[in-house]
Amino acid sequence: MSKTEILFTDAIKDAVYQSIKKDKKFFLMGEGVSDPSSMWGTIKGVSKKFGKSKTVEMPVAENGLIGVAIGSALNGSKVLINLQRVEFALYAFEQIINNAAKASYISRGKHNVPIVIRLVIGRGWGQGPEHGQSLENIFSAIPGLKVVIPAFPEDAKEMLISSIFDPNPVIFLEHRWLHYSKGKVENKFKIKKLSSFKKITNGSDLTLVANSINLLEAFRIAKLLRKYRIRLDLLNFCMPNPFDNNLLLKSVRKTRRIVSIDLSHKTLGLSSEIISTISDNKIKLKTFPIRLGLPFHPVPSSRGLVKNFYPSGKNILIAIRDALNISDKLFRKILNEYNKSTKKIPIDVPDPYFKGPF
Amino acid sequence: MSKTEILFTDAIKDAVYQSIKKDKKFFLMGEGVSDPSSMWGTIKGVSKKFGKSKTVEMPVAENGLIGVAIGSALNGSKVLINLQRVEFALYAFEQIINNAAKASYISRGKHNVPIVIRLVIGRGWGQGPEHGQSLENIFSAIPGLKVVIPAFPEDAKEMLISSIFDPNPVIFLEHRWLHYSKGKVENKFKIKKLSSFKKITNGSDLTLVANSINLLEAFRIAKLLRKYRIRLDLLNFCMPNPFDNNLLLKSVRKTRRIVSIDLSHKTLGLSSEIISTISDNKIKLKTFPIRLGLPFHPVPSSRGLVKNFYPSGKNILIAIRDALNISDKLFRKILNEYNKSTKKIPIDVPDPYFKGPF
Amino acid sequence: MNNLELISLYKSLYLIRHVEEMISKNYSKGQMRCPVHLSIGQEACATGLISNLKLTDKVFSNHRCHAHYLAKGGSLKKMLCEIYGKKNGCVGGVGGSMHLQDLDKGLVASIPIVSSSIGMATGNALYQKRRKSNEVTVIYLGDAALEEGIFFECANFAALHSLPIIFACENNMFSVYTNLKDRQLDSNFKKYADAYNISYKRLDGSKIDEVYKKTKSIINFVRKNKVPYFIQMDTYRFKEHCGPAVDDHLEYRDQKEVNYWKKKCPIEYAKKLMKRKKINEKKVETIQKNIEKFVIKEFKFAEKDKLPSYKDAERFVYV
Amino acid sequence: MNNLELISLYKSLYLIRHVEEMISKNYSKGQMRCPVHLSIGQEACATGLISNLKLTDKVFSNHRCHAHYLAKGGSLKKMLCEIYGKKNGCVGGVGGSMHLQDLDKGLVASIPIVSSSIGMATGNALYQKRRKSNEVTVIYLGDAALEEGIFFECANFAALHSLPIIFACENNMFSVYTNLKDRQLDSNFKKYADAYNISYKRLDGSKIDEVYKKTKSIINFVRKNKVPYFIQMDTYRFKEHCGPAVDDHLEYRDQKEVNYWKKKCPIEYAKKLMKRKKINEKKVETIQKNIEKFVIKEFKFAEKDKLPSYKDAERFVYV
Ligand SMILES: Cc1ncc(C[n+]2csc(CCOP(=O)(O)OP(=O)(O)O)c2C)c(N)n1
Ligand SMILES: Cc1ncc(C[n+]2csc(CCOP(=O)(O)OP(=O)(O)O)c2C)c(N)n1
Ligand SMILES: [Mg+2]
Ligand SMILES: [Mg+2]
Repeated sequence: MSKTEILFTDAIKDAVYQSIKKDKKFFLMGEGVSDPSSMWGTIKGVSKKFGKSKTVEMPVAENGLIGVAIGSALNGSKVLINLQRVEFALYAFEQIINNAAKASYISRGKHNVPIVIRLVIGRGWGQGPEHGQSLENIFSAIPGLKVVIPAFPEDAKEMLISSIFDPNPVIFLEHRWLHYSKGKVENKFKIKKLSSFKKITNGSDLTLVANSINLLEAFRIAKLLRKYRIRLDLLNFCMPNPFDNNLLLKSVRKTRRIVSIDLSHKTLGLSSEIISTISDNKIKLKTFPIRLGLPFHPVPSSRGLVKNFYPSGKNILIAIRDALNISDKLFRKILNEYNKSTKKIPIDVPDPYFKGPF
Repeated sequence: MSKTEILFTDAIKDAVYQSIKKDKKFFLMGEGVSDPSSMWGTIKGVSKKFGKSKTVEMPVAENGLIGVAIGSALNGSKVLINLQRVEFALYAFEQIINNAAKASYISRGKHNVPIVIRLVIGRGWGQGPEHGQSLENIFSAIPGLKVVIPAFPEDAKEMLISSIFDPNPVIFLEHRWLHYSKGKVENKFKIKKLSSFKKITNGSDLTLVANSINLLEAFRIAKLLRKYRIRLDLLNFCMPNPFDNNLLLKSVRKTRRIVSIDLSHKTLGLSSEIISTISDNKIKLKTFPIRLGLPFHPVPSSRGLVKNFYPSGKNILIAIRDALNISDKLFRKILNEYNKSTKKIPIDVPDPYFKGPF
Repeated sequence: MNNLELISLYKSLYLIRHVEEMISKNYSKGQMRCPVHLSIGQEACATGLISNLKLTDKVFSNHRCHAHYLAKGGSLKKMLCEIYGKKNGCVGGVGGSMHLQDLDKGLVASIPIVSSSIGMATGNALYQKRRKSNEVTVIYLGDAALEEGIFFECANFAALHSLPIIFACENNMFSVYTNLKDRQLDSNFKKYADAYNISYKRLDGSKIDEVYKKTKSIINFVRKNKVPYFIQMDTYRFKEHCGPAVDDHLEYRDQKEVNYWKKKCPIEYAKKLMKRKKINEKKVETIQKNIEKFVIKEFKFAEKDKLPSYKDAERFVYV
Repeated sequence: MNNLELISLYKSLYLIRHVEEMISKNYSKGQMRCPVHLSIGQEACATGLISNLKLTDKVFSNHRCHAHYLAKGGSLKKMLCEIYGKKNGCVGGVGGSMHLQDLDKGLVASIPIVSSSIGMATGNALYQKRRKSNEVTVIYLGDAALEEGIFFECANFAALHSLPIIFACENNMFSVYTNLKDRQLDSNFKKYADAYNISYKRLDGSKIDEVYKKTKSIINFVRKNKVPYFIQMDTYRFKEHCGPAVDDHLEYRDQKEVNYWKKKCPIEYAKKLMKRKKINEKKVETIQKNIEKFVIKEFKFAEKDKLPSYKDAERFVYV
């Protein structure tokens, strides 16, 4: 298993190029699919190298676009769709929910819709109310869709390949800031079974659930806490839909404490399902479960306004303190070390830590 | 306060006619707004009586339609939009989420969007995967929207009036089967503050949360159980968005037991938020919270396939038994009485009980 | 069009009409427990065009899909079982009357959300073009479907990529109870086709010979040149929008207009054609009888077929 | 167009150009922390048309809204504060550069989702019509906006109800890096207007005199007759799609084409006009200097203005 340290964007590119090689029926579709910006460089050169045989440039018409992708996919084409921001997909909810999500069900499995819809999500540089949402909870509430959320560059490649070769429609949510991160990535093409959770660190004190950019922060914190002999079972909640709770329940049965972080609003966020699943399964916790996430208002543009908007490393540490009843003294020490280890940077640019390598 | 026993549909009609009288700037918009079926009779005669001054007939183009309604409403018109089924609104998610929900936020309160979007939801007569959803959990995950779900005819009138005169965009979800129900309804025009919960029966044994058609079943059960000295705090979860949890928390602090019923899928349904809110507020329950709702698959058409799909009265009773540890003997007695009191009817037509009067 | 062709068209027309009449007649027994949108009056739009298609050509439809399904050779048994909500339904009872499909026969999907199947159909045509296949795609749409934006999005795409797709528009001048006049400027849809430089033809959708002959050459043209085509077929729905009855007492449409179109009944028209061509009336009666027998048999099967098991309800959410 | 008018138009043009250049110049300092879509090259489309509007007429815009906002008289101070994410921004910093609005001046809303503001604008025109007001509504849209279905849905509605709305399409031939050729059949948008029997005019969007004069009579026509109108203004964006720089090195557009349009620069063109009309060059320089001073002042204000308090972030979700 040879790995190379590459950028998240290159991991995506790897997945795309290797999928092209692997399956003749795979192609890309999207607004600007052949343009020089190439989705943060993730599909760079595809159009030049393969031309129209692998890329279909689209008018700016998202519902039609997804409809066309579904129609092609019904015939066994695998289609990768690129949309620069999750909000553009709102035009296409009709096709996504009525057709993509239900074609297999209605046809009793005769129709497959092997499309992947890459959507860029999340915060950054004043994107504002209509360019900064993530909506993973909404997609996860629709039976028939798969929702995949990579965090590490390794995930990006592995999960994108697995999504492309999955016969179901997959919503693939890429956080804008992850594009700058680096990490060791498997060179070879490999299809792995997608599952809801991936264990990142092993520990029996507390289950910490996060995904996407929040997972990177959670990872830093898990590593920091290990020094203080606080061991977290850190789970990457990388496929919220369909939701298989095995790994989660196993973890919580062990730790009996949980903190769960949402990318989106706390209200009706993924953590609400996690907490409910735990109680559905009658698992007694030692302390109340804690969820972190965005307050219930749109994403403001100004950095002044987002000051308390996103869950920070400090918020996560406080939640863990509360769940574990960490003493004030110890907590101050931990927080101190955390603050020292992180650089003071503006709130609207990615923490250098997020760049990896992981 | 004089009340008259009328149909749910007439309660809606009352609300519409009285609102027309009350506010010159109020009008109706929709596909078939002037047709003889008049949305189950709920807007019967409006077009004939008032003509184009109060009704704007629309082409079949939901996203445009909602956009036009928003644009009119920005100027202070109150607009009532009728869509025959919730699924048609999927075309309009772009306008609903990007513009209706965010106009006030983005304009710092200068824009109001006083529109009400009536959407018919729910089960009945083989409607199938694209005509039988409810999606209240999805609308409730969007900050800026209000989501209102009437159950009794009285609600229908009171809540529709309050929605029309609310300066925010309201998604008004009417269960198809409620249209046949009857109940005592206040004659006068009255605007009441909309709130998330309404207490239906008072009791200290268990909190039962339901809305729409499920509330009627829950009400029947609450009445039945009272004979056995089991007293339920029955809450009508009639405005899930925005979510004010006061009454809920008060109730649960008293009963320390809860069963919550979803109209939609259990997964990421409203009950998941209820359960999470309770644990956010560190309320210790005596038994695990229980949620009921639809399994995670589309709504099938055939009555054969929906056999176990919707939560039944029996399911609710079982949940209550589990939450309260009711003895087998007593439970058999209760179930027996329940079965006797209900008529054996096909699964795809409304229980005669649902017709009221309430 | 020779006599054999005409007879074969008549068989299709009569099958559709008779099945729909039987649904209408038996609906009140309460065993077909799903909404039904009958095609009575509009049969020639389905039969005339689809009879010119090859088995491998693909058809997509909407809520009013019975005629398209039957004209494309879809199994009547499976259709009725579907409407009855039974196990042997073409989609096992999950869909009901508005989701008919028969993949073996090339009726790929029917979607009851207005215009929703246009995207899928266009994607299918893209697939055909990319594979350099010789198939064509037909998407049936009502007049109201021309009001949804996705129609224009797809027309633009089909024109831009020169796809072998036929937009087959059945203009019955109504969307539910709402007159076309209240929804669009006028009833000539050429303007929409022109916006994308798409070839256009307007046909009398009541006349099986006209539809059949004209669409034959259109289909050949599309197949050869791989270009989109818009066909407007003016027609009329004889029954209510949804359900088994007639609703003209509601007075949403002009009784004169109703009478005008009833006189143009596609079945009667086809009969006249056969008469003119001296096709033996006895023969026609025999054909009808045979169809009727067949239809009764399939109805009986559907009535007796089992309900699907609730355990199947949770299958196939994911592949 | 007399000299006073021309000078007044030039002031608007120069203000827009200069503000945009200053944004471009200062963006790299990292204090304008939101995406910016500059209007450099497209100024005459905004100024020429909007200068003919009354204060009470309403304008709706899209992601590229700076020029429309300024031409309609929107406060520069509030615009810059918004782009700087500051407290005195026109929407208090929640929106950033793509959500400019100034209700007092009739710039009702800018929405960065392509075509999304068309619905609101059409609704505004419906309101005007129902109230029998004398106002008109202008909706600015890019060439790509004609690909979204909602444009057609609203064009149909506006035509059907005969609403006083002007679809002001700025055709800069690109959607981000994608050429119009790859998205639509050709660059003559008359076909779309024709589909709804909407009057249409194509203008050279670089020529302030042409835009000003022609749109004056169009606006009068719309105001008087309460009908929709489609104006296509061909134009060109000089900078990159989003951001402060030039991206022609990426070679997504033909250098010859770039040069052709740069020669047609609307500011230079207006200068030539003034020269021809013998307007004193000194006077022009003074105008420019005054504008520059004003702009610097507002930039300084914005730079120094406070960030909004995070406590305000949760306000106004509901009224
Ligand atoms: C998106 C959407 N909006 C509304 C409806 C409700 N509806 C069902 S059929 C129909 C009429 C469609 O008219 P047309 O397309 O002309 O077909 P016809 O019924 O006349 O055959 C409408 C509005 C729907 N199914 N989907
Ligand atoms: C629905 C939607 N799809 C895609 C985008 C991404 N996007 C932002 S601007 C733009 C180009 C729009 O082109 P045009 O309308 O011609 O305006 P221009 O930028 O040329 O002024 C695109 C595709 C978007 N904002 N909204
Ligand atoms: Mg019709
Ligand atoms: Mg453009």
